[in-house]
Amino acid sequence: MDSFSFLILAAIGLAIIFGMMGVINLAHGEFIMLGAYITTLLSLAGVPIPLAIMLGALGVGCFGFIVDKLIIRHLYGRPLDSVVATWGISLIMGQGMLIIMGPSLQGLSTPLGSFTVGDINYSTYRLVLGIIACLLLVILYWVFMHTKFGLRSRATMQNEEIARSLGTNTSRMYTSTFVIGSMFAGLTGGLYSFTMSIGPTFGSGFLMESFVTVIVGGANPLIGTVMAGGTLGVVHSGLSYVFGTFIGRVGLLVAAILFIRLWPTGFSGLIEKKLIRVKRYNG
Amino acid sequence: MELQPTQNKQVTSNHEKILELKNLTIDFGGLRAVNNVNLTVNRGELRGLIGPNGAGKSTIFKLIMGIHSPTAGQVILKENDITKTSTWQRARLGIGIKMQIPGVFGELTGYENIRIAAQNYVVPNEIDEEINRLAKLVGIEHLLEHEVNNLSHGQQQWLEIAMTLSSKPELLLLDEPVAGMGPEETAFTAEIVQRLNKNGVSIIFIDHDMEFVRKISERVTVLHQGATFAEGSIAEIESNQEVIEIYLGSDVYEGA
Amino acid sequence: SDDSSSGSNEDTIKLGVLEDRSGDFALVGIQKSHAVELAVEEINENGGLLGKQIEIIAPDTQSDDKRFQEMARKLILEDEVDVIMGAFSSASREAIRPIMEQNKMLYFYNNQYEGGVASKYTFPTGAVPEHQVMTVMEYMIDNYGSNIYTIAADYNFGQITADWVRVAAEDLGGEIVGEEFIPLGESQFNSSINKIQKAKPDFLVVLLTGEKQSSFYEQWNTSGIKDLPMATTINMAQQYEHIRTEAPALANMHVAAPFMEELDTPEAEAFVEKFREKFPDDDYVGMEAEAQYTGVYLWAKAVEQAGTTDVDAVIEELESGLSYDAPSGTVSIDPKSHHAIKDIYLFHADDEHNVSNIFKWEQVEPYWLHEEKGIDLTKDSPNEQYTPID
Amino acid sequence: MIVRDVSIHVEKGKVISIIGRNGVGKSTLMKGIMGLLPTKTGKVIFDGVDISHASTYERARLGIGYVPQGHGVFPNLTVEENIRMGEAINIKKENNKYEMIYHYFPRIKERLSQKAGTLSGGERAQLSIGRALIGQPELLILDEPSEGIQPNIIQSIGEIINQINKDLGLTVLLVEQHIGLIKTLANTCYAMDKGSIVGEHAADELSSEMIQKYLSV
Amino acid sequence: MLKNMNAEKSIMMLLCITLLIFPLIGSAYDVLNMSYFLSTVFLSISLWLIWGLTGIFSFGQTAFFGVGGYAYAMISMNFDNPNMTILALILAMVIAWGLAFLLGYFMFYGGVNDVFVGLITLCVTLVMATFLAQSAGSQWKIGDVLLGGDNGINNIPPIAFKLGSIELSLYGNSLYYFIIITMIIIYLLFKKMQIGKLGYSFIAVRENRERSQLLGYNIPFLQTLAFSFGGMLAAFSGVLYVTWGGYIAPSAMDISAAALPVVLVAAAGRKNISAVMIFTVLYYFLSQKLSVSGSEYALVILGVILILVILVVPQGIVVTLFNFFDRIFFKKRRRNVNGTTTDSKQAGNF
Ligand SMILES: Nc1ncnc2c1ncn2[C@@H]1O[C@H](COP(=O)(O)OP(=O)(O)OP(=O)(O)O)[C@@H](O)[C@H]1O
Ligand SMILES: Nc1ncnc2c1ncn2[C@@H]1O[C@H](COP(=O)(O)OP(=O)(O)OP(=O)(O)O)[C@@H](O)[C@H]1O
Ligand SMILES: [Mg+2]
Ligand SMILES: [Mg+2]
Repeated sequence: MDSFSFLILAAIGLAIIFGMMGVINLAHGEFIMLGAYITTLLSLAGVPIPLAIMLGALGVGCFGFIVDKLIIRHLYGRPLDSVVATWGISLIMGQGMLIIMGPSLQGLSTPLGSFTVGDINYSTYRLVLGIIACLLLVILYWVFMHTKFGLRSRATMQNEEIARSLGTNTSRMYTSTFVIGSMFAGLTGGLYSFTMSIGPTFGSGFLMESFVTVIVGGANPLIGTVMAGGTLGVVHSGLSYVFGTFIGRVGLLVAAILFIRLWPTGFSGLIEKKLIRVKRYNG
Repeated sequence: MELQPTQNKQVTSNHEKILELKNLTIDFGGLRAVNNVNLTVNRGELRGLIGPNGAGKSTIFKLIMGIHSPTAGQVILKENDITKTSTWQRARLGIGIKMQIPGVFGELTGYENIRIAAQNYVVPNEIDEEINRLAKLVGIEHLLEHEVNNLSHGQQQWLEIAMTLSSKPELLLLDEPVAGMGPEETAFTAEIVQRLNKNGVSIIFIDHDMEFVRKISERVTVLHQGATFAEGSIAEIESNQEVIEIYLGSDVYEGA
Repeated sequence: SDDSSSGSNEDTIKLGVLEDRSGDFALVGIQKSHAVELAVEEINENGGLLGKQIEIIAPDTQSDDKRFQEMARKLILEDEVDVIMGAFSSASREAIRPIMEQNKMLYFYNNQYEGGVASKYTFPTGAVPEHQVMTVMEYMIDNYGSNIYTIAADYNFGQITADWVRVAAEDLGGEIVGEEFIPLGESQFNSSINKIQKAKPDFLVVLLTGEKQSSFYEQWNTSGIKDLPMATTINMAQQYEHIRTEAPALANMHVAAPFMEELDTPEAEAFVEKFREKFPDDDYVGMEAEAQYTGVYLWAKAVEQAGTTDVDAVIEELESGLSYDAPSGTVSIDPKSHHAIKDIYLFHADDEHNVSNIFKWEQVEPYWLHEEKGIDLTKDSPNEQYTPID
Repeated sequence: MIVRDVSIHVEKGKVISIIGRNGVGKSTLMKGIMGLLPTKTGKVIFDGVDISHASTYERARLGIGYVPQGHGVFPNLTVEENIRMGEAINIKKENNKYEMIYHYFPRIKERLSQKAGTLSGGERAQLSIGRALIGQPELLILDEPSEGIQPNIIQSIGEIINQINKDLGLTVLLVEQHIGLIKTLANTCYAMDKGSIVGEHAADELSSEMIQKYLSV
Repeated sequence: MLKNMNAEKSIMMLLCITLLIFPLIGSAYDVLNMSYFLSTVFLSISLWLIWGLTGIFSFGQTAFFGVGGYAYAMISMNFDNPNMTILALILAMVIAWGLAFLLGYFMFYGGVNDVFVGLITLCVTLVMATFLAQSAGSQWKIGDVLLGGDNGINNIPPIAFKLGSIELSLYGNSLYYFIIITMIIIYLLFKKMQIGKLGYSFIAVRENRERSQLLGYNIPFLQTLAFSFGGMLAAFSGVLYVTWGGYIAPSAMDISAAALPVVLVAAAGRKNISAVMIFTVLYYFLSQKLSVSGSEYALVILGVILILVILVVPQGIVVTLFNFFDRIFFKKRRRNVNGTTTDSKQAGNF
């Protein structure tokens, strides 16, 4: 459960930006870090926690907007160049934060206390994180699969020229998708800022997990991500608990490798095949 | 009935079969796109394959090339079962295909496109000569240095035909070779196809341009909902009431 | 390349510094850079060394081991420095140590570490397990009981220090009831915490390091056993987790270290005051800052006594058992191992993260290399790093 | 320069067609009208408004429907989602003509939940035309719509367009190679060569000689 | 003669000559430093081969870099004989080739492609790095040599020959010449390969796999071929690096080390080998200079430069320079082979 919500929340912003736009955002970790900083600073200033988290997400959303307008906008349809640019962005953000805020920031206590099952304590906040992860996925699924905006944005990413000639303001679609992705990265940062120590490299702890989850998820950024997060989460936490964290981490990576080898299009490819079957037989 | 196999054998000795499809079937989910199709093409034949949109024509080509593998049935090339052979090997066995959606390398030049297509079949020091010959043949020699993405739809179509020819196939599969071509270009294509056929290339083609079909084809197979619907000479087919109903429609446009 | 030591005809003495001021290790690297600046400024203000000013040459090594190698070579071959100090992580130290040996360059590693480096040119003046592990374990077992659970970072420092914990436990009658190693960069500890709860130890030894792994404490705070005593050799003293994490995450934590900002001796307080005056924005003055500062003074003293920056002469002086009254107390060089003999304090953090030094071991010696491995660097140098379970 | 000095005038409610050999610039001209390619000089005036500087999506929202050559569809969207994308140009009118589309293209209705990328060539073509019609454009630009479509459906496309042209006053700009379709649909026919208009005729005047003249290689 | 000249050729020739006489003009330190820059070029070339030319998006070239480095260290240190270092060099490359072949076979014959290859290679790299980082204990040794955990292995010997009384150890100038000459040879070989049958086969794979199969190309085979040789080249780079520094550690394989070659090759313009080589050296030079300055803004400046390079010169800065010189000195619009045409650089996919 724990591992699941971590993988999902780590991946969610990236899933939108990579899954929808094909932009490999190497600054994803730094976006998360920025969210954590904003949330932490606001909380330290006395802003209530939920509000601080929301403002963190919004702040990173705004930042994403600026980054998009200045840089990413010029790189639509050039995913390789965006690798270079986002790498540059990540260098600037990481070091910039170090220069501005120093190497560390006072962390905050996890809210909501803990509960006990058997003789083991669990943090309530962790449970809340799990619920939030699920909720976010439902919301995102709904937004991207069942609203006009979602449809247009998916269409734009597949064939920009045709979407444009069908009356979709495609540059706005790109921008909003990037901003939403940034917002979710910021949200993740905000949510985890209460459980982790805060510093300029805060985000790099999410990077590996987020990439693995998103890519194992495959082409469909949402369904795929959930399934990948679920499966990898079980593998990871199971192995970590029984054999220790090292095996857990290696197991996560090996599971990802084997999975992709068996289903070379990732989870969404697998699901789509199943779905077609089901639909045909039902209808 | 008992005698049929022997009869068939006789046919074989006269006309060597180049391609044989046996009970070919493929399902996509619950959709049976190709349904138990049997088709024999003899060496040197020029066979048309027509039928409504979504009848399964292109899918049959893909099955012949091994892009899809069939749910059931076999593909037999020159008496060898190639159902399990990989795509690239089938290409090396002498099947050339022009797909329905242009499959040119958009970011390369025309020259590079033909070169890639030809180099597996032509000795290295003749390759430039061959490229020029092919380009001239289809009339795109002036476009060889252009990036293919910048060519018009029709020009890409020509390029693709040149690429297909460069492998000197024994069996040529053409999926809608004249789509998007004007009457003059269509006629020209017909000429090329016929010439190739005279030189011994067996050809199966798909097209919706009945004038083109009429012009070059001796025998036509009509496919409908994945299954063979009718087969015969072009005249027979064109007068087949059912075919008119499902496919040809009234003749209002003829004679243009 | 021998002329690097004959810089006597130049008008400054060059001190090369290799510290990470960006990247993963900036947290400590910046403190250590500042410590050098402070020490050098003081020495220069007091007339310099051998009548010359000390010039610091300090590229930023960016927490990148390759960069350490590039920069070490540059300092030696191009800048022709007289001494090099620096490196935080053991990996970066190991990246440059062979270069120092190849070029006969005097090298100070003024940093707490897992111990065991025996090399003629290297002077590891920071705290080592003899200083920290044996002491803290003795205190913990005496005061809290013998069931020990170790959670350590899964790399050389963590593994070797955990080995030391095991050795100490054996010597002192403790028992290891659980041990887990966590890959560097891991920030999620919940399954580890569950395991610790199940094992019910008398105290917990935490040998985690790096910014990510300090997340352990907050997570331990919400779901761990509330008042289980903890012991460590690096946390608090080095990366001030007690400041960075909200109380009471590190309640009842013990660390044996030569120095923390909170040390209440007059020398320590004076040092912190000077440091804070020069660098008012720094978050903390930790043990590595003090060690670095002391390292500079030890070297300066050796140069002064040798009357030259010539490496062999300076080493000879250092091996003479040179000592210096550092902010943490008297520090002297053990000639046989090139490590330092120093006073060690036991620091304890309470519920509100107030830190106090509750115990003191005087002049703890780095005995291990000599006693267990028979090393005597005054005679012969193996240029190797030894570990306790070889 | 691919297209130069082209002036065509499309009257409301009329069907204008453009013919020309491969590569003379027909598609380029259409893209220019849609704003998919930048124009160096000249103006595009729609409904009396100069839209030369409007972006593509704004032009579309003014009521220009476009069926590109090769029938681009969104391969990973379902057929239904593809059609819904066509609604975007319809910002004023409410009811979309789904039933009409399904009526003319029954195959589309059968395949609503299939990924458009797996459709056959002709199905894709039908989808692309249906998608353009759904938003009830005032001007419909068709770039070789008959390509890959079976003969009897080409006929019905002719009928549909005629129908909508009559019923709703739809204006059509048609690039075609299929002379039959031009003849049934078009009022006026422009011939293009090497990027310029080289002839203008009433469609029923089109004779084989003329076709020979404009289309021969 | 001049007709066949273009900016790329002339610049590369000029550079070669400069580099060949560099030890005469630069100091010992400069030469040593340049050897380091040049040794990293092989890593970039390896990525050019598999990504730029063949279109395989590998995020894990550093895995093979590491394999090369570690294998060389293990073998050369287990035998205390200078001549064995040559064997170690060869074996290290063979091992990396074999591993890359196996991994390639595993992926490409299983139909794994595009970004999924990136994921698998990255995961393999991280597994290796994670494993090696925790291998500090004495149980982890091969022969007599400890893996050394996160601290890595040091005191790795340079490549050396000893024939009777002749003894040559590749260090300083001799290492430099070894690197520069192998580099020139490899460069010329690849340039020739690129316009030959094999080169075009790789390009076919890059441009469109489905279509190329239909033209008779054995895609998985070609992919595996390119991938395994790419792995070998990366390993060569790794060996050079360890002989240069005498040291290798798992950090050579962590996620940022893995990303750097990708960024370099992409920023240079991944389809042009000359550009990739030049840009790699420029980047290492620049980032070292910034690091030397000790400025806290070093990484910020580096980031800004990368972004500007990509925004202002989307084709890659070196390719743009080539084009510029072509126009000025050779009066021609550049038509490079292999799709690096003036107006296209980006393939939408990987
Ligand atoms: N991968 C797939 N998944 C699901 N359905 C598919 C797939 N590929 C093809 N089909 C369906 O199979 C049917 C046959 O397609 P095919 O492309 O063979 O038709 P066709 O005869 O070539 O038609 P056209 O004349 O329009 O090109 C179509 O209805 C198509 O939608
Ligand atoms: N971006 C471009 N750069 C250079 N030349 C181009 C570009 N785009 C198109 N062309 C050229 O412009 C000419 C016209 O192309 P266009 O696609 O408009 O032709 P068309 O009349 O639609 O032909 P078809 O009937 O084959 O579709 C072609 O010769 C093509 O090579
Ligand atoms: Mg078809
Ligand atoms: Mg056209």
